[in-house]
Amino acid sequence: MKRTIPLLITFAVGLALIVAMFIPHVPFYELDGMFSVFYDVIAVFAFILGGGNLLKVHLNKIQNKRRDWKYSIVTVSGFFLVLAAGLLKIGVPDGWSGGYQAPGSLFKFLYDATFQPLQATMFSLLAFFVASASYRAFRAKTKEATILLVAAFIILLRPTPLGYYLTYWLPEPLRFLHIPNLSTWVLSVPNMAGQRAIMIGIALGIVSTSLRLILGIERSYLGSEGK
Amino acid sequence: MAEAEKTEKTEGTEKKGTFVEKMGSVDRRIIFLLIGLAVLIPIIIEYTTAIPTSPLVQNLFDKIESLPPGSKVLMSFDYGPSTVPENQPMATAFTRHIFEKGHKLYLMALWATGPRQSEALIEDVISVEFPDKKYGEDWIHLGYKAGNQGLINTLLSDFTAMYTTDLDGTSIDEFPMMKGIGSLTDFDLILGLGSGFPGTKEWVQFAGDPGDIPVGGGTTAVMAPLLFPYYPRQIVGFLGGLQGAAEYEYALIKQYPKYEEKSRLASTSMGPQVWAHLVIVAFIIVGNITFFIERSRRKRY
Amino acid sequence: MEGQAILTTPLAHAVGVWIGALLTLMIFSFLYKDNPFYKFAEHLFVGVSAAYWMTVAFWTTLIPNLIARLWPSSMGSVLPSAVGNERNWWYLVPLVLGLILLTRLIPRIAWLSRWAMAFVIGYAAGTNFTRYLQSDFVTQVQSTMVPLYEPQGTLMATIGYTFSQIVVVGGVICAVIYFYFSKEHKGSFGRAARVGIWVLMAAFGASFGYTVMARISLLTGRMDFLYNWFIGANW
Amino acid sequence: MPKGLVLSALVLAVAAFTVHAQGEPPAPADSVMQAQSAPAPSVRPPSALRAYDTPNDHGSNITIEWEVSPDDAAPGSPVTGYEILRSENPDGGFESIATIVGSATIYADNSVEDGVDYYYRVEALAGTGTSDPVQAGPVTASQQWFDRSRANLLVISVLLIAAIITYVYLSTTRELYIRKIAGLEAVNEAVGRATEMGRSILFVPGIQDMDNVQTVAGVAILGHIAQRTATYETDLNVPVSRSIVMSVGRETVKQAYLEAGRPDLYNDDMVHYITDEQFGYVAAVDGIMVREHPAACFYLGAFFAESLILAETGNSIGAIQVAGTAMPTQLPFFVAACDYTLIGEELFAASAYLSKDRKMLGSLKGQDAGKAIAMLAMLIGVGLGTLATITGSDGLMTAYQWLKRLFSLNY
Repeated sequence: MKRTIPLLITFAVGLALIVAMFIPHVPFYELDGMFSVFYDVIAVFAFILGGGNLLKVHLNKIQNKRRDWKYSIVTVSGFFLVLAAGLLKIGVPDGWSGGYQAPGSLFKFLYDATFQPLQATMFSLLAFFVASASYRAFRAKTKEATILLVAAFIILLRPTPLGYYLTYWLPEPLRFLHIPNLSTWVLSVPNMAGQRAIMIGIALGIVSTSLRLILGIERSYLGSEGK
Repeated sequence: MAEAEKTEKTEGTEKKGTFVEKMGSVDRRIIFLLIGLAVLIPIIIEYTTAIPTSPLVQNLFDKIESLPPGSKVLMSFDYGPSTVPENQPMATAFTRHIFEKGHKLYLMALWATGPRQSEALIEDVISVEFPDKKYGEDWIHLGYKAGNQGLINTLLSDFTAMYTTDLDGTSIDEFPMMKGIGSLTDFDLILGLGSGFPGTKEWVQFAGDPGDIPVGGGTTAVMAPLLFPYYPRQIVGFLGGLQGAAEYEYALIKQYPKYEEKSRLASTSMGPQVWAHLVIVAFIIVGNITFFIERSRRKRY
Repeated sequence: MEGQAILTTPLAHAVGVWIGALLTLMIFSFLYKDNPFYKFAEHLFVGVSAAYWMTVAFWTTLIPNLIARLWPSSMGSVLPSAVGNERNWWYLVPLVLGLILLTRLIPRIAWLSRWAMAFVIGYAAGTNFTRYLQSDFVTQVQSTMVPLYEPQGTLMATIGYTFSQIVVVGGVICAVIYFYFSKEHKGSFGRAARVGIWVLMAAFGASFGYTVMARISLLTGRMDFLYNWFIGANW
Repeated sequence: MPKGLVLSALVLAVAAFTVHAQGEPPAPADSVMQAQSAPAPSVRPPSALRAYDTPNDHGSNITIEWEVSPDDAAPGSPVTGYEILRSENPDGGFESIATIVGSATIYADNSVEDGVDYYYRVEALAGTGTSDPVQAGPVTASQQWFDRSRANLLVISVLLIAAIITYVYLSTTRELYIRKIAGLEAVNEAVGRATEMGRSILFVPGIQDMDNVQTVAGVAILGHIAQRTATYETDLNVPVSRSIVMSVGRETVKQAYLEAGRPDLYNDDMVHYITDEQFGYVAAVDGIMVREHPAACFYLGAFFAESLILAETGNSIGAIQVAGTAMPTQLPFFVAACDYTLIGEELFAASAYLSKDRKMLGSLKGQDAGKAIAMLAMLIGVGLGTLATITGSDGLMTAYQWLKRLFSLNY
């Protein structure tokens, strides 16, 4: 009961969606769209579990005064402030029928003042990490690492005048060795070959994993076959 | 971080790291500092770079330069507000060059969000820098029509069937510059400014090839690789991302020095790119040189 | 309401910019080392963003796709457009599945939640199978079937074209061989796999280098914001 | 227009009119009535009108095709568009359902009901009036049970499924060789190292939800790693970015601790929810890394731009990092910053590899069969294409085009 029914549900839903790809007849035609809306609704219910866990962890920290408990107060208060502003549509010009993100609402103000700059700044950290990663990773230790280095180097030179001065003097027949042309070639030939092989591999991996899930060979959350 | 520092310090104190070893494992925070400066300083001093123009961009520039004055150039705004930082400088550079050569500019859009960008171009560039150019004689604003590549198809056979009026609704028969425009084949050049679908690729596939019309244009950096296969046979040239726009600006300034001051939208934002890339390239070189020196030393013992 | 006028005034905008700038500096401080400022910004971001996505899910999924479908008349002012349409009983299925997922909160019947998980995993297997088969397997194999020889105008261009096509087709074949699981990578098969990993490394190096420009432009945007705030703020 | 041309146009009109009257019963009254009421036809009608049920659809859709009116051929022609009319009886009651601008030759009518007979008329539109109608029908819309445009996808799917199932079946009887995957060999080494140093293991199952198979694969690997942390009694910390991943992750870890015989070591808060926001989640995980200093970090699942933030911070605290994803854009960053990386398909092979389950290992061999099919198709395709272009023979070219169509999205 606890094990066979979940396996049956996964088998039925997975198979129905695969078959729906080939049958345009009424029930199957909108199966994919309907199931995706069902999935979104389940995900909204799951939010209660997730949000509840977040609050429990931080309130627990505050109660037992564990390490950095003072910061947990920031998380909990930020959470309730934004949730109240959003669900109650505080400050929304046309009240309940107005959009929850309408300009002038507290929710929009908090989004513009805190969420958006924090997100953009965390994203911009990548510029620093790209530099430290390339300093450490692009070393000609092995043949593979050398190819990685050379390919990245050609592309990195492109926007810099260094790239231009390094190769502009090459005579006409060697024109394809000019950095702009060379980087175009590296991007559209070896890079495309590698990406294509990876995508073919991934597609086969996903086809096989989906099949294992549908046939119940891969059980993860139900525990291995033994028990 | 504390842990990492401890290990580094203990290593450092045991044997005084030679200069080479120190250069081999530079503390990541120094790299962060240099990248931060490499981006901030060009912004403060508004440093502009002279990006030498690659043939991909130069071909398109020479094409517009070589067209006889009064040629008809169609520019299509196929992008939204999110890619304005990359696409708008291209529209600006093209417009300046087209008016400088006395060509006729036809503005249209395959994207519903396109007209907003062409209106910004009219306000910021056309009405400010070229007040003498008359609407309906030197340039016209035709606006957006639905249909994606289907629209290009129809325009190829009968342009005026779809665009019976301009954006404000006045019939096209009243505009002298619209005379003789029966289909897309009557244009001397089509410039597709794109960031996705439909975009420059669709202009090549549905207008350039079937109608044998010269097509050029510009796309965002991420879409540029998709256009390489068409160059040079099916597309005159195109601008790839901000760097493409900066290269076109550089070519424009070289030809018409008076744009030195005004035409710097793309090249100023390319400043941080050049400096940051140079810092990264420098660190890669340093990292490899120290690696080779250490390896040769180890081989000798 | 008089309240909303305040939040769109220039003063409110200035306060917003100040908060944004301070939070930006707090996140950047992490680059030096972990410190109380970063801890504050991090914890604030977690709380604010969790609540943000919950609100978005509530107004864009729960209300229009569930409650409006099962109790359209109750929508009233929140979603006037939905009041007219009639009930769609099919939407009881996600409601039930959602509720039995919540049974995890009651240990005694927590095993019931596996039924909802089973639906989710079945949905994942079914949709991913079809999508990846079409977009990644079939399309990629078709676009690799390209003739190696095709006249390109000049002789040099034709040689270049043929060489490039050989590299593409050879590269794809060798890289796919690298992914082989059930065959020893020895002999000529091993050499092909070795060429395959080289092609993959070239692809990784190229796409790493290509995204650097996009990452730098992100930082340029933040630095621009900070710089304008710094010179704009009347100290 | 010179007189000769006018005369020939008239003769043509009459000829065209009689030729296309076959759809209507040739009641003289009807054709006479037609001639009188319609104004002198300024343009000739379109021809070869065909109406048929749109194939491969879920019904209520009829497609109408026709040849453009002879007057419409030359550019700048008087014809500005076409009017489509529909009725449920052949003789009258035709209403216009669509007017198409330009020289279109096809129209899909989706406002019909299944199983009802419809008749269609198309008239060429000109500035001054409309041409005589040309008629087709009866035609009924219906739903199809099989989408023929996806027949090739069905063949390929059946081929792959058959390959995988046969090898899964064969694996129960025969021993299968599976090559070494460096990243997975490192799993035991990483867990061992964490136990020696008395530090925890951090596991990140990607930032996507359970509707992405990469996350499902990541959680399956989590189960195998949890079994090892249970036996070695190592701390396991699994921050997640989605609520459903939290629930499924907890069930998986609980099962793993049960099977390792250490249910006492399991507690729910090992798998805890942070936030759905990509960068809020990464900021929190970075905080966990620098404060708790895990000895090993696993990033297995679907990642986007934040992958490098995790990998670089993990590197700065000196942890062993094993990453795996099937997002081609993020693989370069993991390859550059982590000690071991499972590239694309290797992520999906991991749980079979770690579990040593014979059936799962069999499915890996089935995947290899899929690769053989792909390589064969590509080689044959390239061979045919090259020979066809060199020799220019039609036979080879049609074979090449057929093979390309076999691997296209609408057959």
